[in-house]
Amino acid sequence: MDSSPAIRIAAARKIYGSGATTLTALDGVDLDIRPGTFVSIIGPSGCGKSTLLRLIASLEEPDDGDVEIFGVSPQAACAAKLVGFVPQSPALLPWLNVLQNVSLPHKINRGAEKRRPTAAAAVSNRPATDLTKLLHDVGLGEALHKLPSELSGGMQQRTAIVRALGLQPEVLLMDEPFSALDEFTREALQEQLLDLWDEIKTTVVFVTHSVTEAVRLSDTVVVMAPKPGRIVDVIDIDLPRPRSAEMIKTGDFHHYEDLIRDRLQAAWRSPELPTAA
Amino acid sequence: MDSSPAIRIAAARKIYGSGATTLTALDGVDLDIRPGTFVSIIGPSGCGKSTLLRLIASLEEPDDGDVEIFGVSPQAACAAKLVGFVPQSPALLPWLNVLQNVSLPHKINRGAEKRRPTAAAAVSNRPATDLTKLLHDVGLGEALHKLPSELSGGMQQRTAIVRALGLQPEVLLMDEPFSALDEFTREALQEQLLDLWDEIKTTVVFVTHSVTEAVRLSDTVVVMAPKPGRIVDVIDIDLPRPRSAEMIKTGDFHHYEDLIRDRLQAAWRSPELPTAA
Amino acid sequence: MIVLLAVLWQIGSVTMPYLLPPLSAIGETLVGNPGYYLTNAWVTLQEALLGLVFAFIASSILAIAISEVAVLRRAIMPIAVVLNVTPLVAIAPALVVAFGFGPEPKLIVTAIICFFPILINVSVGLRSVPTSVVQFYTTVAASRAEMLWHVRVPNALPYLFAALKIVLPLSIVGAVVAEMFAPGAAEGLGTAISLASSNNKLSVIYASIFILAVMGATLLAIVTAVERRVLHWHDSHSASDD
Amino acid sequence: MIVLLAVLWQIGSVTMPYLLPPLSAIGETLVGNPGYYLTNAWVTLQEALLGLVFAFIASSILAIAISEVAVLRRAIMPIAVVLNVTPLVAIAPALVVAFGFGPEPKLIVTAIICFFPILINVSVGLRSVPTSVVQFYTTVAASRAEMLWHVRVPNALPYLFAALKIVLPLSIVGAVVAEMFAPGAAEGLGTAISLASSNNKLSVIYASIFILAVMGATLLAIVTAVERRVLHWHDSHSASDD
Amino acid sequence: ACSTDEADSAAPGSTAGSAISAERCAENEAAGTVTYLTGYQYQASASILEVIAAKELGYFDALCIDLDIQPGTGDTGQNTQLLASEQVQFTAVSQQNIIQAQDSGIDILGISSYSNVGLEVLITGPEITDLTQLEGTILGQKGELPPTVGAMLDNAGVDVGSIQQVVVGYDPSVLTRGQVTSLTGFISNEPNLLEAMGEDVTVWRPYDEDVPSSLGALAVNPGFASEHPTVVEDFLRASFHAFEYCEENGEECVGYASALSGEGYDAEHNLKIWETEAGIVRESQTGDLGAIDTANVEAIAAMLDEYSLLETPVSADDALAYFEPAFVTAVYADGTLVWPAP
Ligand SMILES: Nc1ncnc2c1ncn2[C@@H]1O[C@H](COP(=O)(O)OP(=O)(O)OP(=O)(O)O)[C@@H](O)[C@H]1O
Ligand SMILES: Nc1ncnc2c1ncn2[C@@H]1O[C@H](COP(=O)(O)OP(=O)(O)OP(=O)(O)O)[C@@H](O)[C@H]1O
Ligand SMILES: Cc1ncc(C[n+]2csc(CCO)c2C)c(N)n1
Ligand SMILES: [Mg+2]
Ligand SMILES: [Mg+2]
Repeated sequence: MDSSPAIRIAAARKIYGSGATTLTALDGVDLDIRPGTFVSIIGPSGCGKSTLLRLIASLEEPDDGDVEIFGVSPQAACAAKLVGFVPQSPALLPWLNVLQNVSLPHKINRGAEKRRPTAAAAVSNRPATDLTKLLHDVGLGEALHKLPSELSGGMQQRTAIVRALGLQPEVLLMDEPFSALDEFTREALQEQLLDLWDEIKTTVVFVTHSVTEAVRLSDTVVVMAPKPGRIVDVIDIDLPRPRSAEMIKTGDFHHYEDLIRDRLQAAWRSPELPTAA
Repeated sequence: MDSSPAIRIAAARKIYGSGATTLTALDGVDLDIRPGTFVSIIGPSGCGKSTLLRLIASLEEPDDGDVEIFGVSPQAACAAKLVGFVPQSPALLPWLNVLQNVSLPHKINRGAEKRRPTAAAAVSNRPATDLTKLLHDVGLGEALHKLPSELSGGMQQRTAIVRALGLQPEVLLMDEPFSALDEFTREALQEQLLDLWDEIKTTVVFVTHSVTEAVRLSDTVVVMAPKPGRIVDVIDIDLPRPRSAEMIKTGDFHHYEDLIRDRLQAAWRSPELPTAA
Repeated sequence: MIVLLAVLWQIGSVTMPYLLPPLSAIGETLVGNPGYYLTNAWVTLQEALLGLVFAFIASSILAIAISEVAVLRRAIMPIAVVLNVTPLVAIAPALVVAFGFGPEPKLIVTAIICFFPILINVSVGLRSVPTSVVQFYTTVAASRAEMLWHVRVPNALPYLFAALKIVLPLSIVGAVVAEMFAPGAAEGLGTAISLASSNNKLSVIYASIFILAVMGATLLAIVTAVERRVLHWHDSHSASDD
Repeated sequence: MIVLLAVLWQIGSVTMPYLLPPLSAIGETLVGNPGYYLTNAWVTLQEALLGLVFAFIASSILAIAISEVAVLRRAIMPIAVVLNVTPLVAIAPALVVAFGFGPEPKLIVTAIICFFPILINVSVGLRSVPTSVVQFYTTVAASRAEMLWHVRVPNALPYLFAALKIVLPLSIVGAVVAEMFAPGAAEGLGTAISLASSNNKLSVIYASIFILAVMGATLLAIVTAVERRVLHWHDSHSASDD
Repeated sequence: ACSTDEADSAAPGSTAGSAISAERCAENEAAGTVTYLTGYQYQASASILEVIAAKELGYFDALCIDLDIQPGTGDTGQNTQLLASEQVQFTAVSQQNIIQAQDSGIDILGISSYSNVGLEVLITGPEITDLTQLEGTILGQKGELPPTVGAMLDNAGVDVGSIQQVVVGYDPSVLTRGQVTSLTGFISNEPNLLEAMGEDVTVWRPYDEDVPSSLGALAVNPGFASEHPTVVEDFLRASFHAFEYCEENGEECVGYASALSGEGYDAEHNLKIWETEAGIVRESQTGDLGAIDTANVEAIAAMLDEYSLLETPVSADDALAYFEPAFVTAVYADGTLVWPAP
């Protein structure tokens, strides 16, 4: 592994709207993510998590500051197909069935490998993924030929996850990927995600609202606060891996959970958030 | 309160598709929900929870069996505006801002009161809701005039919640309403929901993936299993209300959580669900 | 681009003088007699817009009718198709016999020409509402009228604007063709063109077409500007390069 | 409905015999000489469909061009508008002068008539892709061509089908008008209509229009059926009453 | 060999090249396929019907001319364009059209004309006995008031400005239904139609008010004429020959046109058109059939000038230069058509 960061965000600012309705979605965001680490982002609804992810995914230009992936621009990283993105809404193509939806990204931008920056080249050249197997693994084995409109919400979300995982990306950006899944499906997918991460040593940025999930999965948890959207805390999770179901019940684990909840609550107390009655 | 059920589902069956691709989304579902109770539905992704909710909301016709709300058909109940529905995807109108989106249902079907069946008439005639206040309460005070495309995922979801709550419905059907919200926002909204429920004595059917949330909020938790979609357990939660944050840490509470997790896991073990690695 | 076209035209006018008049001749007649063109253009424009308004009202109502009531679709569509495939130049003379020499025949021809694109586009737009949205408003028992007005109609706007872009220039063609073939016309650019063509005044024909093109482009620019304001919420306008 | 129209027509044909021929006369000429109508219909249909195919290819390519490259939009749209507002009956003769008595002038007229609705509808459709979908495919650096082919084009299909429904009947009108005004046409229903109108044979005119209407309705029914198969995934086809 | 594909439709007695010397036949064949554009569809008018008949009777074959007939739309301006662009070699127009085309820079050459009686007329009910009665009434026309009709009204002392003009279609019953008081028309068309409907009308001919005009003029592409003068002569020869034949056998000739036209051809009415026009041609004939009356050309030019219908005024000599009477002259010997050709 290289010591230069996989993702580097420096003094990033993002402003939506103009004039009277200006909204500072991100301000002064600095974040370096080492290659192969699993980073969770957690924060109150509307604090800018998705915006940050979109910035990394080259979907927004920062109004100020810099974003780099493996030393190149997000655009260049996407061009080299280094990035796997699970958007907050599944964004499936309604005319393609599940299998076609997850296969399409492979048919696109085929010359991508050549464009990989050297910093990420080491981890290329893996065997192609078996998408059908991956779909079976997430419980969509019988839905391969269904259209998105025939899927439940959770099934759509799993399709979007497989679509990104299938790319075996160097950088995996996931925006609340498990929000529509029941606890057991979620746990199974967490396992699978960790296995994959372990196997291909990918860098994961994972937006979640579950503190437990963040602690269980992450090397680092980033806590964000709104108004303006900013990073208020970066907490390294020093727990051994693999983290079993039992570990979740240990004091160390609870310590981290409480710590993050604490920071989160502070962030959440920022003005104009829901008032508990 | 009347002893006749607010919602009565008898031997309901729902089949999607035809021929070789038939899928039994619901089979032999029986459920009676007393007026004013808070019922959660929990079950693996794709087991038919949303389908069941859509059946109650008059959005699907059962292929077999019966659904009644206060003794009348779901259509008649909707015609009387007894039903508030929070769909799994927010379904906001992109050309209306937040305030307009939550106000529109009030402008629609104005003569609804006259059509209320007698069983539900007692609870009519409440003062009109202050939607702006409600939006402030859920943390959307500064987003009143934003279009859906300018909202974060969680903000869209909160808009959809307010849109349903604002109707002060006799029957509130919520499909994973808090899935895109952080823990604290979620908790605040849970409080608000319980307050409202307490105040207007509405009947709530609440789909969730969070066992804790189900136990915390519900009088009854319904556990569903897939293939075919069916009810495998109906668990009454005999815990006193209000249920404070402390109660969540009590043994009684954990007992219910464990019980439900247990049933859920059994349901989840049904064939063809994600395989934990 | 425009320069290129002008050069091509000039070459054409030298090699085929019986077909294309020199640009200078077109310019001369335009500059020499601006009043003539402006008056006629104004007449044609009025007919075009009035006919379009009728077509818009009629086809919007029918679009709503056929997208709401399946029986009406089966009854109305064949008639609409008949109107749409009838070569208007063949029936324009008959219209005058029925409606006299006033503006009616011209408005009818213009309206018939504009009618079908609006009908089709709007009826598709009315039915293209996301299922989840229709479902929500079904749970509050929105009446058909409410669903239409609050949900389907705004949802059809992108399709409506596409139709308007198609139909605004068409309305001008309709008015011109009506003037050329619907008896009773004594003014308008269509009349100017048919007079000029029976007198071999090529430069007048092309000057008139030039004015028509300017009118069409202006109208199109206006709808496009209105669309941009009205449809700012639509995905077609979210692209930054727009 | 049809019965009602027939009755109205008969009343009209009695009160205004110079305007509407009796239905029986129309029926007689149709039954008396089916070969004549079929041959001419076949000629017109070929011209219409061929012209449509050209228009379809040209306008699809241009729709892609203008929705991808803003500069091209500014260059091409004005020209498209000029084509769209030019009264074709005025230039059909010129086309014959330029292209002779062959099928070319007729195909050009038909193609020009069909061109604009496809251009507008398809270019709106290409730009109406949900932002979230475009964003996902941006992260895999889909090239413009890939985005087009895999995302934008399928997304434009509902708009394209709406355009086809507008344009199939139009193509028939285009062919007919071309036959009427481009000299040299010796066949086709347009020729039949202008011959009949020069001979005041109202029944032949209306018999030809009847055949045209049948052709238009048939073509429309075919697109609608194809649309139903191709667009089964689209919201406009999810309604159960569809 | 001459075109053979129409051989089976040739009338008896005419076989390919049978009416022409081999040498002249070769000259005519060198022109290839020659196209003639009718004035208005396959209407049985003078300058249309006899050409159709000549072809069907095999006269063109007999003169080694491979003739293709295209139906015109009635737009004379278009006919002149097609002629100038050499899409066609011959077309039927009027002398006035030829001068106006030249004025617009469209170079075509007039080669024949059947009559100085114009095609365009004004029709009124019988109650109109003097054209001045039309002042303050409605006049129906087909796009514009024909200049000859305008000149007629003017010559008759009518204040044309006081007449309201409306464009009407081709159904002449607008007149008898009282929607208009007067109606412009074609000398052989509306009057016959109205007569067939049993209506009584008065036909006002500009010719009778000393307005110069013409009927059944033919024009040729000048380049073609100078390259293939024998084709021009023999085209006229065959047409005039057929004209004489159709005067005797009107029904047969109209039958040929009807067959070309198909369903919707009103043979009865067209026969009347033919008989009317052929009658006018003979009644007003001044020289050989088809010969150009140069005095008439000069008069038309003067009339066009007088009513400012030209961009640039023409002198009589200019106008005469647009016509070449020699082609007609060449096909007659002592007042009889030379048939067969030399
Ligand atoms: N419109 C439809 N057509 C065909 N099949 C459908 C349709 N809607 C749902 N299904 C199928 O019905 C089953 C139940 O779907 P449903 O949406 O009710 O699940 P759910 O319990 O809400 O799941 P989740 O927790 O993922 O939202 C799924 O297998 C789904 O594929
Ligand atoms: N396209 C946009 N135009 C204007 N404002 C926007 C836009 N997208 C996001 N915002 C605003 O930016 C802020 C941050 O949004 P973002 O989607 O990043 O939040 P989030 O942290 O992902 O929230 P959630 O947990 O609810 O998904 C919000 O206040 C939102 O209203
Ligand atoms: C006798 C006679 N009647 C009519 C015309 C020709 N005419 C010229 S234009 C036109 C309308 C075509 O659109 C008609 C009918 C003719 N030459 N001779
Ligand atoms: Mg988000
Ligand atoms: Mg669901």
